[in-house]
Amino acid sequence: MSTHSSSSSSPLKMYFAVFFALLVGTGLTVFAATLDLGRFNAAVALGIATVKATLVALFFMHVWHASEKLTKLVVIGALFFLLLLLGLTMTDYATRLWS
Amino acid sequence: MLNNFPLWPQQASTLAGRVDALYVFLLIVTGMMTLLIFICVVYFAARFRHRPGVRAEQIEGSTPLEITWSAIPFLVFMVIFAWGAVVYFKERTPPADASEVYVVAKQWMWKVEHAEGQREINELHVPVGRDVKLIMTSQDVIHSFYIPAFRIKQDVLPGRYTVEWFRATKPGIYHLFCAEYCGTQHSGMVGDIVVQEPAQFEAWMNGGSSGPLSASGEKMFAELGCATCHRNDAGGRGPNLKGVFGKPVQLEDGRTVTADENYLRECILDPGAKRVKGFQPIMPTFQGLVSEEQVNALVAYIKSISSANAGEGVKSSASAATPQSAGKVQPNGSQVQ
Amino acid sequence: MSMEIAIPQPAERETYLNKEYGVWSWLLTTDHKRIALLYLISITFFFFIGGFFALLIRLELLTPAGDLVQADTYNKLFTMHGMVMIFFFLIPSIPAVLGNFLVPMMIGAKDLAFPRINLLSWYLYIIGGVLMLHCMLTGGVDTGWTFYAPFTTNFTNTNFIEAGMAIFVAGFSSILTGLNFVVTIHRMRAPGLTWARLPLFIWAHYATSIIQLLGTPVIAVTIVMVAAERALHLGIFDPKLGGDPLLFQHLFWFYSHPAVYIMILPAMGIMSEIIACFSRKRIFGYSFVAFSSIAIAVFGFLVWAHHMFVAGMSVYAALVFSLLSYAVAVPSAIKVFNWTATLYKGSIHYDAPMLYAFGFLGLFTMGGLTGLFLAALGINVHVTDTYFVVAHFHYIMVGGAVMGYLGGMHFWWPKISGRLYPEGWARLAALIVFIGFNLTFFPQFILGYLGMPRRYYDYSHMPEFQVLNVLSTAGATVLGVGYLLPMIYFLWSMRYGKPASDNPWNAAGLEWKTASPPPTFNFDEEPVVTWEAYNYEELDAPHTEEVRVAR
Amino acid sequence: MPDSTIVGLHHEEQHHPELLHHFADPQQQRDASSLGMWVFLATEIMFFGGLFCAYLIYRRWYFGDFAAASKTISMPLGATNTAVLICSSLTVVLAVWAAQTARRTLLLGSLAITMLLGVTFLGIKGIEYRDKFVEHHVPGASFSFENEPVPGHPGQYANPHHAQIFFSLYFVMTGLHALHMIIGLGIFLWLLMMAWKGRFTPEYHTPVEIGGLYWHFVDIVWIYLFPLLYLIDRHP
Ligand code: HEA
Ligand code: HEA
Ligand code: HEC
Ligand code: CUA
Ligand SMILES: [Cu+2]
Repeated sequence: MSTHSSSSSSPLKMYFAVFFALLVGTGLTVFAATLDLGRFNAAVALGIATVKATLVALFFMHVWHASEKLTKLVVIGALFFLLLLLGLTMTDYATRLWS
Repeated sequence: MLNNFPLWPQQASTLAGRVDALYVFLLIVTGMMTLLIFICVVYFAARFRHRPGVRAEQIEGSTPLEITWSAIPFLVFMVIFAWGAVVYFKERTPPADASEVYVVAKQWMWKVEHAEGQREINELHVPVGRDVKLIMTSQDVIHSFYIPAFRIKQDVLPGRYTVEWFRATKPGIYHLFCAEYCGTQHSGMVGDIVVQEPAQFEAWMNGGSSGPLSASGEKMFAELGCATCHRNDAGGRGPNLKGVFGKPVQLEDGRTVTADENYLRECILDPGAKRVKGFQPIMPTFQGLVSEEQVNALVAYIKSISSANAGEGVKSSASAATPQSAGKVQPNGSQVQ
Repeated sequence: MSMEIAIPQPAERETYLNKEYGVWSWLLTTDHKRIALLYLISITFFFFIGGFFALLIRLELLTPAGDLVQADTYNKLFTMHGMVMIFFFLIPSIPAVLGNFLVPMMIGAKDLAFPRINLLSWYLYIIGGVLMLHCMLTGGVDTGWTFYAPFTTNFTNTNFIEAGMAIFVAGFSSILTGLNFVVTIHRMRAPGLTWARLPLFIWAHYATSIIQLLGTPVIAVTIVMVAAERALHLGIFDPKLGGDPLLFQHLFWFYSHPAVYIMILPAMGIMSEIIACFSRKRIFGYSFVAFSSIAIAVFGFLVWAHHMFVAGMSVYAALVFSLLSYAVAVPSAIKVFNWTATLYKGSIHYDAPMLYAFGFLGLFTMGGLTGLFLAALGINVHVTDTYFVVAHFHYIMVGGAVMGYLGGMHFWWPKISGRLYPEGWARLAALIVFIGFNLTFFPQFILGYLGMPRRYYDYSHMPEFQVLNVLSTAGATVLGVGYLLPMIYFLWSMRYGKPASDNPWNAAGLEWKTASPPPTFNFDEEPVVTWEAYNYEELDAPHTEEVRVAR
Repeated sequence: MPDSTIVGLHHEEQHHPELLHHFADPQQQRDASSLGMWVFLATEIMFFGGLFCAYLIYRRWYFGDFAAASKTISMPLGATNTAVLICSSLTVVLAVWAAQTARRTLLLGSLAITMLLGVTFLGIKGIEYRDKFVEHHVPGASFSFENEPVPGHPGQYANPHHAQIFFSLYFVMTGLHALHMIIGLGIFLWLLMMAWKGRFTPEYHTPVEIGGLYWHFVDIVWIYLFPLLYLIDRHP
């Protein structure tokens, strides 16, 4: 965590770059919503959201630099259990033969 | 004495033996396991009890041993799992030509209607040796139709059909329980399953029925105005319903579904959900206008005008959770191919 | 339990018990040991409330007719019994009492990482408990502890929203306890205390915390949805409005199945400590026992729909969940075998904690093995929602978890109170509990396979079930006596018990290296660990006059 | 404090005023707090996860009805709010950096702007809620969703029951999100007061860091809510 072990250049540039990427992402997802991409509509929207969320986590929340393995493990672990919840519930909903 | 102190439930269906066999197998396996552990514990506890001057021997552990006693139980578990799955599929797959009984559960009674039109409350008469399929729905909360002597149970849900089946093997009167907690009189939601010899059953059947269920469905079909749109030719504003049951239906949005009981039910109660290709969305919803029993009658009627030419091998997939009929599934509807 | 604290000898050493007096020094304490005692008092209170309901349930079932209470009353009884026992007794029991007391001491820390959050978690528990009590006093709820939709959302006339809030709040208490443990175990271990040297009790609590953290929020949000649905008829779970009642069951069991491992894992941790101590041995296969705890916690999240095999879900999903249910049984098997193997060539003492441990071993095994019956699809269809299930979970939760909890209480009571309890009475109580327990719940397996549905207050339709029910009721009475005894002699020993030495069992573990009862910051000097857990080869047998182990 | 014989890793001060008695050194305290927040965020993921699970299932079932309902909520307002939150994320990260580098004005300014943006978000949310109220799209007795066309299916109208499920989830999800925002504003108010009093130094600013983590998390939730709720089927 101790980011002040610094020496390096200030991270401001990176922060602003991420910020603009997030704004662009927002614009992009709004734009993509006006296109009919058929079955890819949801995938594109969620894909962009995931990229944005990843940017926030990695750079604004410092998961990329300045974090120990444990932090990464917590994040990945939580996402894993979220996928379990969604995925295993879907095993039921995706294979119900009767209504 | 044993009448007051039973230790084993009666066996009165073809499934009972299968379930009991697995149960006995499990009793033996787990019994042996328990015995093994108990004997080890008791023996070690006695043999290695503290004696002055004797110290415990420190043992680190043993990986081969660990692997053995993880792998062997796991293999045993897989046998149990597979056996259990086989029995389950049997339980969940009604034979194609089973006679049908419609069941409506409500707080706190069972309303039963045979396809032939006989109605009963908290009682179900069935003959020995015939496959019977129950098509069940609930008017309010979740209930569960449980016949211990047949070893079958299935929750009965509001808003859709669930199915179970059995073939009785022994005449007699058996318990019927509601097994899912459903409110105040949950424990009063009990009844009797009366299994009779075929001849007796026929006699019972013939005693004062209002005609087959499909017949009252037919009457309702006319009274509710269904017939104005659904005519027996291609000229109606709605599709011709003759022969739809069990067949694949092309939907407006490109999907194909099999017309099973749940599909018919949904068409009547929520026509917008699955629209048949090539028709206007003009069919009104009958939600709230028809009771569960009336829906059952309509469904039975639509099935009856299909069964004459319903292709063989087409099985109602309301029941059918057979592996072969796997496919994508829709929410409140049916199978999508 | 009374709040007054006996002082061992006047003008004695300062301990966490006598450091300060007065109600506020307790109610505003951030000392994990005092908070543990606050929890102890609160959960004991709820246990007896739950037990009282259980006795009424059993009395009603003495005769087939519904004669003692009304149907609605009975429904409220088992609902409140289940809710109180699960959410207000068993889930907090071992973690919040023994875990709270011991986790920091076992890892050589002065306190949990977030002492104020620890206190907050007790207050949340109390708020939840008060809501629950208020709800009981103003009529109770009759939804069953599983509160299935649409009965709960649209049909019951009772005040479910309040009970739901009680569980919601208590849930956050449980989350905060788990959070504190995880952070403490990661960050606060004494120098030299590597993961491979941790007591298995700590491993078990670590695994428990994972479940508390990842499971509990799901039930919390589910309760929010149920309450909103009940208040506004939203249609999320109501089939009349297009909702799916099975979705509720999925979300409910996503928490509530893992929650059963919240209840059993800490008890398993206690088992490892007790069995090691009273066999004077290192636990056989330490690392397998440690990792099996984590495996149970993780696999525990994969099996929830085995509670829904006849609920109308997909047959294929049923297959998946049945298969996975067997996967979670393997790590439990590993534990049972390793404990048994630990006895081999040990030097076994039969003190009261060990008797409870033997009880646990037998009853947990039987409860677990009947879980295998339930997970077998073909059998589940017949026995689900019958007394077979009731017997299964009481074998694990009462025979397993409560036995483990009592064993742990006996084991650490000298450390907690600084007093010894009367050993003879303790052994007698263990025996009574064991006998009473089996008498109560074994007949229920038979009843279940015969087909007696659960949640029935009146079985006059099937009077042939009476004999077995009478046995069960008789057993419950014996069991009640068995539970009253420890409560009495623990209280008695607080004033009259012999003062305990620092390490009366000569047990390994850092908690025994400090005074009994410990000082406020646990250790006079920060311990440095250079040994493995369970280094019993270096320790003498229990009851030898205590020698404080240097190093 | 009974002891303190242990030499901290940081030779700065033995007894930093913010060091709590049960920690050995400031490093340990900092690591504990940050891990605590991360673990808490993991539980938050599961908390929203339950809702996402429900949403996913009904969206799959009632796609057309959900699309129709989604069309009636204001995409411009949603997009604006997304931008507002992204800006606030930037100011949060600036605040953390300012605390690390002892830039007092920037710290105070960033915290204040973050709060301002947070309030803006809630204000816009309030406008949306009011619109829903006016349109009778709030689930409950007065709910009405008649004759709303299903996008892409001419002549077909959404089933009001299913649309009501959409709005229920919309309100529960955005409502809980807004609740998190309000809690976040509380935290930031406290941070602002502490910063005003000059409590944060390059050695001690953990509260700003973990408050920031929380804020970013709430942001991420919104990043998913926006496309899921507002952008289902916008194309004409
Ligand atoms: C602490 C609580 C606890 C624990 C640990 C368990 C553990 C297990 N449970 Fe249980 N269960 C409950 C509490 C618990 N359960 C409750 C409360 C309910 C009912 C809820 C309600 O409806 O109200 C329930 C219900 C329940 C059901 C649903 C019944 C139904 O309603 O239809 C099922 C089905 O699969 C099940 C299975 C299991 C299994 C497979 C395990 C396994 O984890 C058990 C593993 C342990 C062992 C297997 C024993 C040791 C192993 C060996 C000695 C190996 C050697 C054996 C061989 C080689 C054969 N349980
Ligand atoms: C930790 C959990 C836990 C514990 C410890 C217990 C303990 C007991 N349970 Fe519990 N039980 C559940 C969890 C638990 N139960 C759950 C979850 C359900 C399902 C609920 C549902 O269906 O929704 C259930 C359901 C349940 C039923 C089924 C009801 C039904 O389906 O109709 C029965 C019936 O026998 C029963 C009996 C008992 C008994 C005899 C005890 C005994 O072990 C209790 C022994 C304790 C005492 C007897 C207390 C001693 C106190 C005194 C003697 C003092 C008297 C009291 C006062 C002065 C206040 N329980
Ligand atoms: C106003 C005309 C109208 C009335 C009255 C009407 N329907 Fe329909 N029905 C339709 C149309 C049009 C369709 C096809 C489009 C669709 O699925 O919505 C249809 C579809 C169906 C289907 C699905 C048919 C298939 O081929 O898959 C069933 C089953 C059905 N109706 C049953 C009934 C019943 C039972 C009643 C009376 C209770 C009824 N309908 C009353 C117009 C009507
Ligand atoms: Cu119907 Cu229980
Ligand atoms: Cu389970």
